[in-house]
Amino acid sequence: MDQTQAFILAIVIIVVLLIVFVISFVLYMRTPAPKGCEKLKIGPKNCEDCDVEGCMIYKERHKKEEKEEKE
Amino acid sequence: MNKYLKVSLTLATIASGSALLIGLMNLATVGAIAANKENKIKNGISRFYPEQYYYQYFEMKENSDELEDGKLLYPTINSVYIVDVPREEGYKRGYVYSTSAKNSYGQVDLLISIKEAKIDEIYVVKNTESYGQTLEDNYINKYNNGYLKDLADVKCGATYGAKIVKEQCDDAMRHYTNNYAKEGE
Amino acid sequence: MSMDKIKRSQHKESFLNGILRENPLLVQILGLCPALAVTKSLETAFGMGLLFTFVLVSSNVIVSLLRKLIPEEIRTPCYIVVIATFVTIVKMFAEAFLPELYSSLGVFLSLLVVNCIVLGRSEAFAGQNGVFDSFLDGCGNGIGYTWAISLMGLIREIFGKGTLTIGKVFNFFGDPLVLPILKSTTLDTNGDPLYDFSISIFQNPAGAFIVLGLMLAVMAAITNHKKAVEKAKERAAKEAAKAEATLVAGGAK
Amino acid sequence: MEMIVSFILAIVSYMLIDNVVLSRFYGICSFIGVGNKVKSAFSMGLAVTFVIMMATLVCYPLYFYVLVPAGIPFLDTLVYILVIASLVQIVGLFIKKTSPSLYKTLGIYLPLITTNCAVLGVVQTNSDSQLDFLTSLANGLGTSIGFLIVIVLFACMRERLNGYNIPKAMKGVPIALIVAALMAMAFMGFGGMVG
Repeated sequence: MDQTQAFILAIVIIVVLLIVFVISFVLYMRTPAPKGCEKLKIGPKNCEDCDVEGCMIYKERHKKEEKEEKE
Repeated sequence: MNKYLKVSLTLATIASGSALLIGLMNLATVGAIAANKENKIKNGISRFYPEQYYYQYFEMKENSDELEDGKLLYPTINSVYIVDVPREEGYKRGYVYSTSAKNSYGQVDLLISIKEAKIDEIYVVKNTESYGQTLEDNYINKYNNGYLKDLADVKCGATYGAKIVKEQCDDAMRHYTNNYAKEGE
Repeated sequence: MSMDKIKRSQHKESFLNGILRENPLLVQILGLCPALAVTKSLETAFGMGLLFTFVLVSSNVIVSLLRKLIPEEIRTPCYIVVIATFVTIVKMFAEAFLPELYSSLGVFLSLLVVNCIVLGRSEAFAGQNGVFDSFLDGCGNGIGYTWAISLMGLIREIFGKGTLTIGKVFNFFGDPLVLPILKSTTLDTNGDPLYDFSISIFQNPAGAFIVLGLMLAVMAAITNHKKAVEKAKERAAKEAAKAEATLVAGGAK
Repeated sequence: MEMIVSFILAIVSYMLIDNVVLSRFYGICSFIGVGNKVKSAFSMGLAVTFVIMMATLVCYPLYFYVLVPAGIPFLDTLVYILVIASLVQIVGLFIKKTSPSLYKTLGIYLPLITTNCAVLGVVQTNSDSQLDFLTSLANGLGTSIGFLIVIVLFACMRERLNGYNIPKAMKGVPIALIVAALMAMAFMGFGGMVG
């Protein structure tokens, strides 16, 4: 196959995949969660068992816990 | 509407920018990658024959003489390198086969050196068949170092990887006995 | 003048943070997969670190250049494309000019795309900060990660293989240099090395887990100790202040 | 017959001998991060299984019938990550719209899977070592079952670990890594089971 043709095909493939990804991403973000799971997000409540200290959620949780301890 | 136009323009710019970068990089490196592959085979041959020498080679798979009933006679052999090693009286010939074979786990590319009608040493050019170094450590290096008398060893010659190694060695040996064995005598 | 100083200190902080205080591997515990997989030898680990740093720095710079152009909603897709582009470029570069490194890294070079550090830095830092800061942040984090995995590679190679090989992956200077540390390179009459104290488990996957676990534990012990010292100091200062206050109160009486 | 045997052997080999987490080191982050709840570990494993199988099914034809004939196989990583990411979003969307109960168990893990190395790792090895379609499927299936097994076992072990008196510095990730090392040693015993 010709080089320019391959190049154009490469751009087309990337653009198509990117468009598919963006559309699905935006749709996923905009779709409301079904009933009963509105609060189902990654947050301190769901991550109680996790020990990865670099995680922002972990840090926040421990800050809160420390505050509570102080009080 | 204007907003969507802007978004799609940004996306198109990013996509074509990345395609452009990758394409340019490919143009810049494609020669070096091909040269690397050749170098690897050259290095392999100079491992077998450390002294400088003259060698010639021909591609196998393009050679139509090797067809039998529409099938390749030696399906795993890519090319043969005939090495002239300078000796005190005249030259001595060595034969190195570049082979590759595939099973359902991946591909193994080898350089097989035949000296005095015996497989002398095997050099792994590329191995995507087994994870890590298992094939080399457990099988090929053991043969190279003389721990295994025969490639058809019961203990470590029974894996799928070893099977395709053996297949390649068989092809090389067969080609050697059919074409070059008499020459050497 | 003072604005300038603040700016400079901010630059310094964004560079230094990644190296030690918020080291991506040892403190934030991110990017474990390559750290465990490519640290069989010092040189592969170091090479991985270099390529990683390049990807991180360039994706950080591009992301922070594009941060005002990209709408909030489609950030993640754009970041992924930018990162994947640089990973592909790095892959080609390594295949062409560092073939030994390329073959020993294998899939893990491609897996840089989903590396938590690269994505995380893009989202958390480069998406909100200026180009220069993002560049420094990328450098700092890259250097921090590189030294951490190089140290791991050093430990695993010395204990696991017994020898330290230099110049095999970066083979621009002729033959590699093999340093006998725990295993002699000279052979005795039987063909065995003169001395051999290497422990092969360090070359195995299990060894990788053990070494990383112990390194993290040491790091945690150091931070714990620092925290304890700081707390003790604080407490001492508080008590001193209290004592002073009572003294002053007593004096007033 | 031989094909079936080699398919099953390939699954066993990818599942136990070259286990994703313990000897190929994919997906360590979620392995360490998912913590000590067996139930959540199980749903994470299931979600990963599903996405790996989908990704294998989509990426295999894309590589061998589009990228290679067009002469642009070097675009593989970029294409794979886009495919995986959009797959995850589409699956998430589907689950969100149709099955609330499934969303309840899998929902929070789905976005995390995009950055799970196991998915990209499997797809990339398939094309790097030129596996055929059946073995690609076996690789996907074996890898994901191996991931499921290991992550559930690990969660059980960490659940037990909770009650013990561990040195303060070793708490959390370090002791988890040591446990993983012991597991890796145990899994080394499978080596050589399938040739």
